Amino acid sequence: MAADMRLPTIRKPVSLSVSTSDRKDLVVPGDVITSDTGFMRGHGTYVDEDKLTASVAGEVQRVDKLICVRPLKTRFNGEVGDVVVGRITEVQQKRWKVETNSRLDSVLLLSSVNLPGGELRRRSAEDELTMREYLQEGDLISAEVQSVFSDGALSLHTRSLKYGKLGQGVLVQLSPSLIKRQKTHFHNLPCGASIILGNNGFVWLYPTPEQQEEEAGGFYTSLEPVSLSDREVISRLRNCLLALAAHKVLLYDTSVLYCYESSLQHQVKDILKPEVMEEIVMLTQQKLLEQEG
Amino acid sequence: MMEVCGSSNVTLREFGCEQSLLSRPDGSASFIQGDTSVMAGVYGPAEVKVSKEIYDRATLEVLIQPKVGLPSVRERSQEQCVRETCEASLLLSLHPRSSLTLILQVLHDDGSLLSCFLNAACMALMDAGLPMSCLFCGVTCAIDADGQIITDPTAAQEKQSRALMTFAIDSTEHRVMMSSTKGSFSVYELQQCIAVSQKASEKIFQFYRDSVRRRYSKTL
Amino acid sequence: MAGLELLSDQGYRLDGRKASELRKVQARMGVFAQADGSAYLEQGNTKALAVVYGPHEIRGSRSRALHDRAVINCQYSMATFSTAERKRRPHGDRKSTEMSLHLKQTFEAAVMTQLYPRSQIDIYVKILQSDGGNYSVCVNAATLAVIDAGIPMRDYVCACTVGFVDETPLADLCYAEESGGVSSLALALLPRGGQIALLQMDARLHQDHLETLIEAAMTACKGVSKVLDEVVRQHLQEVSVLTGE
Amino acid sequence: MFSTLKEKVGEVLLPGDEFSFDTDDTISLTEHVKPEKVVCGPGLRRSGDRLVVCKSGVLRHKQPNLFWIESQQRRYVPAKGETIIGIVTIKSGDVFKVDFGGSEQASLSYLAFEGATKRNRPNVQVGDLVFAQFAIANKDMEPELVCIDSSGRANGMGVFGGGGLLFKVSLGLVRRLLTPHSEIRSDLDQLFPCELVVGMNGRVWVKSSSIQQSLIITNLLQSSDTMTASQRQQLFQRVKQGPL
Amino acid sequence: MKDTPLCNCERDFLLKAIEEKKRLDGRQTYDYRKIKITFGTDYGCCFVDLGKTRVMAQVSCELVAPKDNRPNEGIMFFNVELSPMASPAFEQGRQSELSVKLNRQLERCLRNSKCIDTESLCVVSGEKVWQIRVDVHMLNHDGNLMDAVSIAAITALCHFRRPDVGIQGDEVTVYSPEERDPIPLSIYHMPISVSFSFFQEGTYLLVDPCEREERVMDGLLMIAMNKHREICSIQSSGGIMLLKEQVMRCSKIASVKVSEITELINKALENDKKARKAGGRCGFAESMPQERITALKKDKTAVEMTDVSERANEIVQKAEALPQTVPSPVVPVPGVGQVGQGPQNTWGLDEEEDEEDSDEEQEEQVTKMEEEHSENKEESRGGEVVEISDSEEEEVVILHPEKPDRTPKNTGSTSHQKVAASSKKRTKK
Repeated sequence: MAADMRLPTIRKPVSLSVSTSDRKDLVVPGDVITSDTGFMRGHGTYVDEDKLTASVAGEVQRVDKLICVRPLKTRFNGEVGDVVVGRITEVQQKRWKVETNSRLDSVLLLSSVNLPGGELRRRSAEDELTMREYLQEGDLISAEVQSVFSDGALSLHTRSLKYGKLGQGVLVQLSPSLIKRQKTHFHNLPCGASIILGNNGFVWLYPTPEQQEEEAGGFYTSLEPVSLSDREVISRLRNCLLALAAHKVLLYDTSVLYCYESSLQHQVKDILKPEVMEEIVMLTQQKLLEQEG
Repeated sequence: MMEVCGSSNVTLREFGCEQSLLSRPDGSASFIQGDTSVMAGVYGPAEVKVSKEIYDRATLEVLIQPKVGLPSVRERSQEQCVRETCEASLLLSLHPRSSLTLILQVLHDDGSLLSCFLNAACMALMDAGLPMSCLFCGVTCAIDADGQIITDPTAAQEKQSRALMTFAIDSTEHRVMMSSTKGSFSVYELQQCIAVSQKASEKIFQFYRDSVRRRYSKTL
Repeated sequence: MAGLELLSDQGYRLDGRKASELRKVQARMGVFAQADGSAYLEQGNTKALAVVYGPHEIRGSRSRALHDRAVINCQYSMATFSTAERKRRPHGDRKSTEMSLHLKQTFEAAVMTQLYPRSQIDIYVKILQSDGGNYSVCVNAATLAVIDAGIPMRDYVCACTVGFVDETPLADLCYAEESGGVSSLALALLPRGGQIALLQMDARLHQDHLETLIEAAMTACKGVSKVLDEVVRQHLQEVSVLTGE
Repeated sequence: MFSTLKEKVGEVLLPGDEFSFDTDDTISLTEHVKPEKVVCGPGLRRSGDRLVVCKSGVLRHKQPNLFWIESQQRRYVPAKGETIIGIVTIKSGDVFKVDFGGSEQASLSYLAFEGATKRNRPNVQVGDLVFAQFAIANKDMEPELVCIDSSGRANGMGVFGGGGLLFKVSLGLVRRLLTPHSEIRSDLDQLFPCELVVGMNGRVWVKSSSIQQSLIITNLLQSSDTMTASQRQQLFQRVKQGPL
Repeated sequence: MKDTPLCNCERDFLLKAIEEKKRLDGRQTYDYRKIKITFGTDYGCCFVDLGKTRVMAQVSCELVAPKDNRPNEGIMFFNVELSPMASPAFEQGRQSELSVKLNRQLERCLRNSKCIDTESLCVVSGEKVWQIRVDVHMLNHDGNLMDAVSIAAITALCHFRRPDVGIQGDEVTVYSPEERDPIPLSIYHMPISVSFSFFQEGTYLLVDPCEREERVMDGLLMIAMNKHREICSIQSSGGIMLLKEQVMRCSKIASVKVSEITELINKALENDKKARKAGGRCGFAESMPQERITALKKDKTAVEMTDVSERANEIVQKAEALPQTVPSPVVPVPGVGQVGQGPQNTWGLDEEEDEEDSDEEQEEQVTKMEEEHSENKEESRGGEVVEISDSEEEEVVILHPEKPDRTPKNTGSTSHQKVAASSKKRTKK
């Protein structure tokens, strides 16, 4: 087996000719955005001596009188309704703590999950004691943001059949800003695998289930071996996601699918080679442009 | 055997004590024996680390800080002597799952250091108002080359001595609570030293009483 | 002092710089993919790497959490190969611990920690090659890493050391100058408001000279801030083009 | 024993001092005296047929048969029914954790406030002061505080309003301040009007019309710990006359 | 063990008081607390009281091999020990942030400013030099440890004497103090640290913060200077934003404070020198506060030995017989002597006497108070009389014990002459 070793080289960014950089309003910390007092202070800004000043490096966004600066890269800022994929870090009294790539661990209350045997069942003391049987430290879940606490921590719920514990599959951790907001973040891709694009940048790839199991309450996970072909599809998707992320392409079902299609002429293991990556991403972007145009 | 008794060496150096001299600790005292001087501070009953928690009594920690450098084996063994004495006199079961910390700082060492530690510790524990079944005091005796017993020896006397013994003595029955000895001596000498120490302890206990009485003289 | 002449009669220093001239500063942001923010910075021959994680939930003892702001956790270390003599301990000695502490306080002053109650921000800085001004280089690298992580700051924090020789302040000391026994002053500045986030001085200096020295240090810091500003804007432009919708 | 105890009232006793129950030390020429009951307060303990002193201090007596040792302790040990000033350190779920200067933090349920219900929670922030009473204070259990009396009334307890200064004095002084006709209190009354809250745990909170006055009261109280009554009165007198 | 948390009302009150230029203990903004410097029996042992903050410094020396890169220079080693005695928050053996900060700042202040002639500490070049070790122990923490540490360390260094050495060929002899007088260190200048605390984003500034002020401050600026107005070290800490003007102002204040403190140190050193010359004992026995109510001192006591042999026999018996047989000396009535016939209680502590005592002492107290009163009037601008300095004085109650009328029962009872204690207490006025 020949190892493929390379010396570090300066990565050339994929340059699309549309360098309309002045189109956007870019600021750095300490830059005064406006000294007009008629504006409202949003995220990424602060007021210093009556001047609205940026506190992060990024792009200025204005909605009416509200001025925000959106940083290029940041941790997940959850909003109600966001779909997230997360990992259980701790089991506490009547709640689980979930790592969701946000500033504080999110909370999944025992009362916000569907327990097996009826949705509207009262939570008994016994349930509290057997919490670890449902979800334990290290388990992955998909969930939806139910509310946001005053300190910024998220409260999650899994009160729908599509959410719950995740079984076999691959987790890809990416920057949350690369995930495009869409109506649905659950997709059964035609290539034979399914994807959950968590708004928090956690993406879950898994073999498309045969049929939805009812009454499992979301705590049952299949342990049947996944076929080799499925595995290959999932690995290919994973590498495609990384390639797209490396070139900062927004992720949604179409972009992932196009990328998958473009990568078919290469072997799975070759996708992450810089030149292959560049080629695939170029192809994807062209396809996306065509589709748009 | 009476020549020992006639000896003028059997004296305690002048001693003094000050209580409540520090603002932070719950109890503090400094004790001076001649030039030997020790400062003691007590914290507790306070929060205890889970790893040191004892379910039915308080955890007592004794820390001895030497004047120069970091605590070494010598300090550790002295810590143990003091801790065992304190544990025997304190009613630790009244404060389960809490910690008592006794810190002893050497201010000057001119012999009889361990007994000074014990005396300072007792005064500080009293100042902190911790429940105790009895008081204790420390007396150091040295036996010099001629077989004479010197109580409360100075550093120079300690150096010339053949044997050195420190006893902790309780206030109610004047029994020996702890002993630490160095050098060689006969059984008889040991017994004589104990007797001398018991005798000397009376003086110290009387001093404790005077000292505390003086302290409360305002609220009498 | 040693026989070396730190400032020649013509006004040149050991490495040929003028008294108030900075060393060449080069930097790059976003060098690691896994970290929330990262940067690499060279100032002359001193090279440093900074990585930022967070803000995230406090790991380890939860008692460190502050209910009204984020905890900043800094670790400074020097690579074993960073100095001419191989270092035995890359971190953990008194000097490194102090340096970590200073970095921490510098960023506590600049980062808007009150926006992230009960969380933690980690800043790790490693000196890869040391040639004087370690503290300043670390601060400058860490500033870029914090910006890269999208963590709000009041302003850039720029740091620089200055020395004082023959009644003349020397900007941005290199190792030879630092060890040459000059009185040196390290200063971290928020350039826009002229606020000093950290000030540290060693060796004797008459009170009357203090002002000139601080003045020189502030000017040097502003010089550094220009370079950092360019780096950040460049980076911003590149990345925002890519994510352009 | 009763008589020997009584003889010693007002004297300084040390740990280890004992009183034996045997009545033969008092040779009574009259009839045999009935063994009397003695109630031991802080600092006194029964051990077999003896009464042992376990703290240093002055022996005090209260009719009919209550004896205790008054000492100048600084560390507080909780006792049921005592009211203290605590600092809220943690809000977790249904309880607040309160620091009161003892060996562990006490818990205070959010329902233990006047008029509090599951919906209507009291407004308490971390770092706030509460004046509360021990409902459980037992050496083997976590102490528990409440801010209501048995009839559910606040009765002066609850969260402190803004302002004022908290400071620490010795437990002995607190007890002196809280005696029904405290001299210190009446002396203080003559000085300035002020709001004073005294916790049994040695914490005192004071609020008066100006910062200066609060500071003066704080310092007066802290120093009166080690003064005799006449010294204190002189000092107070001087403050009163002083050009304030 | 955790420190008591700071409550919101304390924080608010302190900040408000600072705004009104009032401090907890009645000081003015730029006032230091009372500084008291005392010395131990040894050379190089110094205690510093800064208000209630108390530290002890001890200098020691040792012959060691020099460092390779500096063969002709002695070595200075500093160790600031945060003993858990000073505060429950200090843990033993843990390198806390504060300990690193204090250690480094002291090193910077005293070693980097080259205040001690290290070349004079060289005995044999490249082989033997003196290592001077300064251990500073915290005894009570009530804020501003750094200033107390720096004063204690430099005073102890000034006070220290190292043994003289003689070199004959390859042989190095260290002379004991009896053989040859020990030699003081050569000290070029005395750097002293002055701490400034900043509040409300640098709007307010206080000198010498106490512990509670330290807990609400935003940050600290430490400036070490000597009396020649040379800055030896500056260090800012805590997340504060300083302006250049503030630094300059602080350096000006520092130079004034430093010259005051230097004078105080010199006076203390001189007094100690005089006392030592006079041959008086200058140990702790002397520095022990005579007039504190909580302090008690007893002169040399003889232990009565008449019945020792009996007791010894008794012990022998005990060893053989059962321990219960011991005639247990239960104290029937506490306070009165017991089994033995010890000497008379030497302390006149009958209640009557005591009252007399306190009456007298009250009178003394009054005059004292009045004195101080007038002093305060001069001192305090604005006529705020109640300053803590004098209420603190109230603690000091003089209860002169009766001259002990010891019955010379024992042969060993020696009369001990008390040396008039030269009170080394001075207030900074």
